[in-house]
Amino acid sequence: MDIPKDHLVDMYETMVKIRRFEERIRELYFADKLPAFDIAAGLIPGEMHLAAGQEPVAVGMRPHLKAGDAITATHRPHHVAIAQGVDLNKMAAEIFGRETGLGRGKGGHMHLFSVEPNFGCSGIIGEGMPVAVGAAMAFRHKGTDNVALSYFGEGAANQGAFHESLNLASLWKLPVVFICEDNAYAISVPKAASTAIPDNSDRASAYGIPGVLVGENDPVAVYEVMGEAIARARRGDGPSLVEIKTDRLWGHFEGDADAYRSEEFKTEMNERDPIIVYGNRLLAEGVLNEADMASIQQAMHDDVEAAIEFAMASPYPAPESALEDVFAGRSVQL
Amino acid sequence: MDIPKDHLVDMYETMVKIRRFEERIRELYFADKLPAFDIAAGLIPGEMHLAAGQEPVAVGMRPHLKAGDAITATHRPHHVAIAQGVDLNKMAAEIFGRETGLGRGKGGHMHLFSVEPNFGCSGIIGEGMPVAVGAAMAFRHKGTDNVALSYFGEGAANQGAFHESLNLASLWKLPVVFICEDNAYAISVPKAASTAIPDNSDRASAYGIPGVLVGENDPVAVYEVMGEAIARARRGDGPSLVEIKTDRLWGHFEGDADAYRSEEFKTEMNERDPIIVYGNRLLAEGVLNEADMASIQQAMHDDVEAAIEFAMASPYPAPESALEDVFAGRSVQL
Amino acid sequence: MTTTTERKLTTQKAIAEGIATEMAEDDSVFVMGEDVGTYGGIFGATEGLLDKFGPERIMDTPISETGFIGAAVGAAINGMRPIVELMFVDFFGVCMDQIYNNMAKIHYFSGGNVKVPMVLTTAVGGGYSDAGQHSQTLWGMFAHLPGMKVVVPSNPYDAKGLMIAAIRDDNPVVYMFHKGVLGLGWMTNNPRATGAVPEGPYEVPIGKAAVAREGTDLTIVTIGLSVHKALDAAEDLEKTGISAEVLDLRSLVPLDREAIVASVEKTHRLLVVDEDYQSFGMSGEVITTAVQGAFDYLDAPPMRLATPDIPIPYSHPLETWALPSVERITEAASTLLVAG
Amino acid sequence: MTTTTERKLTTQKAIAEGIATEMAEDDSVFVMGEDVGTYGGIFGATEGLLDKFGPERIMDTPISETGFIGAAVGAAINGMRPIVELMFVDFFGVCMDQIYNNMAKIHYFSGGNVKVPMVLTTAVGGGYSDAGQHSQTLWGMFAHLPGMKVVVPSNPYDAKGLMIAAIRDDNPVVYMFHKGVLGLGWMTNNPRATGAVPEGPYEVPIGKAAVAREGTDLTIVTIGLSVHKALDAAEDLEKTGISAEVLDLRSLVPLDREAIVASVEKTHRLLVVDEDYQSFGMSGEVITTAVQGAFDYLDAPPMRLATPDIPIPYSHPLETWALPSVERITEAASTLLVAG
Ligand SMILES: Cc1ncc(C[n+]2csc(CCOP(=O)(O)OP(=O)(O)O)c2C)c(N)n1
Ligand SMILES: Cc1ncc(C[n+]2csc(CCOP(=O)(O)OP(=O)(O)O)c2C)c(N)n1
Ligand SMILES: [Mg+2]
Ligand SMILES: [Mg+2]
Repeated sequence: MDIPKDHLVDMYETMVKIRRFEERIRELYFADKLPAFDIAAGLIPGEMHLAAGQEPVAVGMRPHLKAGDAITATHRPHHVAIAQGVDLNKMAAEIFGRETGLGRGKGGHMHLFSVEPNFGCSGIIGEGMPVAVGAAMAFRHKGTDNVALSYFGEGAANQGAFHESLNLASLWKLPVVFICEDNAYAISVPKAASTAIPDNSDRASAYGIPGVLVGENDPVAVYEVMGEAIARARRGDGPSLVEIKTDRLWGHFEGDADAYRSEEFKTEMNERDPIIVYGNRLLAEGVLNEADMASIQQAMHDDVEAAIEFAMASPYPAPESALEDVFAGRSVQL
Repeated sequence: MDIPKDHLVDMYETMVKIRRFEERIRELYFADKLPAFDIAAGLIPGEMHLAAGQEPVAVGMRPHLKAGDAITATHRPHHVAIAQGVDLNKMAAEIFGRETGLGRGKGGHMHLFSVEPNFGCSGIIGEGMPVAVGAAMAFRHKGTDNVALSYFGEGAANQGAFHESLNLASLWKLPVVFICEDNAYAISVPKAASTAIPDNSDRASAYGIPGVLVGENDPVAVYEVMGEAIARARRGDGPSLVEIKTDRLWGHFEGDADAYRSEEFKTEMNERDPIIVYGNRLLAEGVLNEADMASIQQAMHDDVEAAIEFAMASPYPAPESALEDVFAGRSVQL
Repeated sequence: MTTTTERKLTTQKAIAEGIATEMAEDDSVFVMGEDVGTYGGIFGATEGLLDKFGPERIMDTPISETGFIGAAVGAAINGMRPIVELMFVDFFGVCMDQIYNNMAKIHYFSGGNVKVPMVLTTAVGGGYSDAGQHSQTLWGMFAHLPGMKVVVPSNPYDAKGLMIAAIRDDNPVVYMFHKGVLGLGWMTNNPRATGAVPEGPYEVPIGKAAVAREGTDLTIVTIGLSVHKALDAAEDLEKTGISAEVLDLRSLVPLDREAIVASVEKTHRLLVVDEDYQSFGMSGEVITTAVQGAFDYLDAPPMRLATPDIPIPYSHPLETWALPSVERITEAASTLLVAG
Repeated sequence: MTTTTERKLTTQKAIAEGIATEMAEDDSVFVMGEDVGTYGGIFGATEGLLDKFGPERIMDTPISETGFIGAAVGAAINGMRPIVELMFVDFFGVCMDQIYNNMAKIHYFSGGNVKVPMVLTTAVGGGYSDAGQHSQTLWGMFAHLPGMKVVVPSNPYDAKGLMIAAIRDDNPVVYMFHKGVLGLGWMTNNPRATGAVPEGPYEVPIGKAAVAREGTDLTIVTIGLSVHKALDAAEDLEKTGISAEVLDLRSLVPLDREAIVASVEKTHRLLVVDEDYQSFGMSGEVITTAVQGAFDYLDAPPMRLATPDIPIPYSHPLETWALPSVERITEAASTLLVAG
């Protein structure tokens, strides 16, 4: 496939931005929790699920999106949100629990909602899958050619919502692309201990839809497969299921001792870090040179830094504002 | 396949018994509700789901069962319960809401539970499927070679519980046989409006287990397929999914105007009534003669009549006994 | 309640009419659920709508409640106003995550940026031997979980007006219709299941209780079918010289606490009648509201008559005994009158 | 509580020890759930058990809660005594049908012929910014639905004893452990999260409240982590001369109504502290119990301090403000003392 250069570069830039964002979150997450780790303490309390290593899964669809396309993501949402172009300042502010955040500090890192771009995520496994089906219904009703993308982990593929969503989307021939991020683990449980067959993409036949396996953690491979799946959905030919083999480089959540994965496994995994591999390829193919890469690095770091600064400079919400936003138009009465 | 004559006859007898039982329930259900049908009134108030036409699905497994095998059935449970040998008197008494019933009148027709034989059913679509998986786990833990059979309708095959149960059973290689009774309708919704592919048996591949389609509503065809599936489970080779095309001759529940099925469809369906078809075949093949059939008819009618009489002669439970049996060993305090 | 027309409808037809009225006005309203199309809804809540609006807007679904209720959430946040039917409330267990964790919380999580304007309709209630998985009301549970409004009409006028208000509301509304107030041809019905209903659109405001009957000696607070039982009991009580006020809550979220307190301040005695399970539910909440709001007015401890904490039994004598009845209400009211 | 040993354990280790004790005695006990094996349970409730009992009895599951909780029901009615973990109670929505309609009702439907001896363990509670889908307690909802016992230990001794009692119980028991009382290394902990625990098996009876602290001026009824907040508040109150009695309910089903009434008869004033949502839940039930059982003893209307009817917010200042706190309890108690 002949991929426009700006797409190749855009994907690389976005990968770098994602990684940088998560590195910074990670630093700040631990900054004031050590030496005695306390999940409730610090600048960023609570659970933190980072997606380092899974960037290809997120950026591969990016060049194919258009305004209004909907995405539902998971408890591990940052890479996808950034790839879709969710406002980085507001996203950072939400993670830091600030009034200027996407949800005024009410949602937090697992509950990022944006109207433009059309993004949502959730803390419950499989919860976003039916929502994507519904977004696609709305597009059909309104007569647009928008599509809905639903991200989920390989662990989620054994949740009932997976089955119901794929059946509905196929039955009604809706413009949805289901994207399984197969990082081989659901917390500590390896895929072989959770899934009766090796590849979830083979489950597509249970719904009469195309199932495609992307065997490499490579943005270009993802780009190609997602291009076809999104185009198919956009032209009204119905949903697809795409499974992408990827790597979660860090623990399930920050603070996870990650003792369930062997040291060899982790070493091997880190050696195939997709940003390094893809960057080397772009260098080798002459798409970028060392100087380009350095300036991308700088630009992305700057974007991230600006967002983090915005967030940290933003005020916390007033405590009593906890009572607002339960219902549109009124506060809860105490 | 060479089927022992007593199996052929046993299946016929059981089909006749099931049909007679449901005919009598149906008569008595309407007896004191007419002319103005009132669901809450009469000898048998409440919803009533009868399985006339689906007898082959139930009797085909019967000769392969052994003591201790577990069955979970659906909201339409009588045919399966009778085929497994659930005490007909206690079952009738439960349906009539009597103290002598399987559940002392607390469960009713959708909630028949028997310890010996090991039978249960429920009013929620798909609810029995995980329960069968758990029964099979218990057999494994206890080291028996018992199997668990899980019945469900084709409508249930789009409920999340289906997916989770099949995956678990396959993953853990448990002795379960999943039996889809495909009567082509879920209340008024035809299969094509609910299921993205024609045959649920094809969904077996999503779990790496055998999927077998029985295309005729014939006890012998069911017998053969179930024989293999049960034997496979019993010898420790794991679960199977069997789908059987069958017919629901009457409405979804009694009182259903059944306006969503055309008159032609209903006429054709009644013409292929499996009891008539199978009876004619046994006659033609010389397995039974007219006299045998008459005496079977008589014997089964007598069994059913005895059960109905037992039920109707039994007392109603004392009203306050409603408070008993919530917890083993104590009544609820008002 | 003043009515502007003498045309009478059953509650069931009033619900369907409420939906039709809004669908005609607003293209973004559509209906999804099991058997809502050809069948018209198992309890007739969507009767006639398929013919009027076609299969694109009246959609039969597979038995995939998580899937299609979740899809309604997705459609709602993308500009539609779905009405989605959960056939019996008892089935909530297969799809509650989409309801309570998603539908009810997205507006909050988004800090008010994302609205979820949808109506979840569902049939509730027992009394016809449908046993423990088809006879519950469960409204106490829905009301306990934040982020969704919960309405329970007891008559045709309210049914249409609350449906229209629910569809127009920018928040998720759980609309529970009790089978016993629908006026279905195949169920014993209270005469009040048929009543005057204006032809055009109108709203009954969500969150306002109605005084179904004025009285001075005690207040009976209730909802759904039990409103009618309480009204029947009040008639019996009147014969013995007891004047009962009957308050029809009409919605549990928001709960009209002012109306409860005002009535108890007037009558000084409170009986709560609830078809839901007794403990940890509506009856305790109403009593607490009265005790906290009108402590000094109470002449006797508030009483409650609810379904005991048991699964709803199948057999007719058991179920009849377990659910609140006119006789029990009358009895409880009489006891309450001499207490304190 | 008298203890027969000085050996100290955290609540988390006490839970795991309770399970291990019974597993060693009874072959039919086994554990299922997400990450209960190698990981030892996300909150450590099954720590060390995989090594002791092997993967046949400590089974990691896929993320299929309906599947594996339903399987536990099937195993229980076929002679096993499963312990099944729902990682966070907040996830109940994907599997509640198996819990409330199946596990909790089969014994009743069968007229007592089929027993369902199983324990559903689950982590509850907030306070560490895990937001609205990972911070709820929801015990009021579980207690509202009939057929399951509901226990909530607040300390190591009770945790082990209630676990053993739950495993031995012939009924389904929902065993809710509050993350804040577990004594986990990675969470701020109350000093009482570590305490003396006897080595051998013992039972804490299900359905008996404990007087966590005696007092004479008011009764604070609560459960779970809030027991500790109430005890801390009681210490503060003592400094101002107020003597608070703290009642730790320990179980909601059965609810020890006698203990509530007895304490209110003694102190004449009641404050209920509940980390669950305020309306239609535990606080209303406890107040109703007190009002009905001790009406004439009450010197002031009972108060409640609960999480308001909002999703649990993420941001630290919002969450801290929303959940019951020592300061708020102290304040409420002081207000209550001068009321009436
Ligand atoms: C219904 C539900 N069950 C369990 C969990 C707890 N949980 C959170 S993430 C996770 C693992 C998810 O694995 P996978 O889907 O593969 O996504 P990954 O974390 O690998 O990105 C689990 C079990 C949950 N959030 N929701
Ligand atoms: C979870 C759930 N959803 C919906 C229903 C209502 N309901 C009862 S039977 C039925 C149709 C079932 O169809 P199928 O599984 O094909 O079985 P059949 O009735 O044809 O035997 C429906 C929708 C239910 N009982 N449970
Ligand atoms: Mg994974
Ligand atoms: Mg069917």
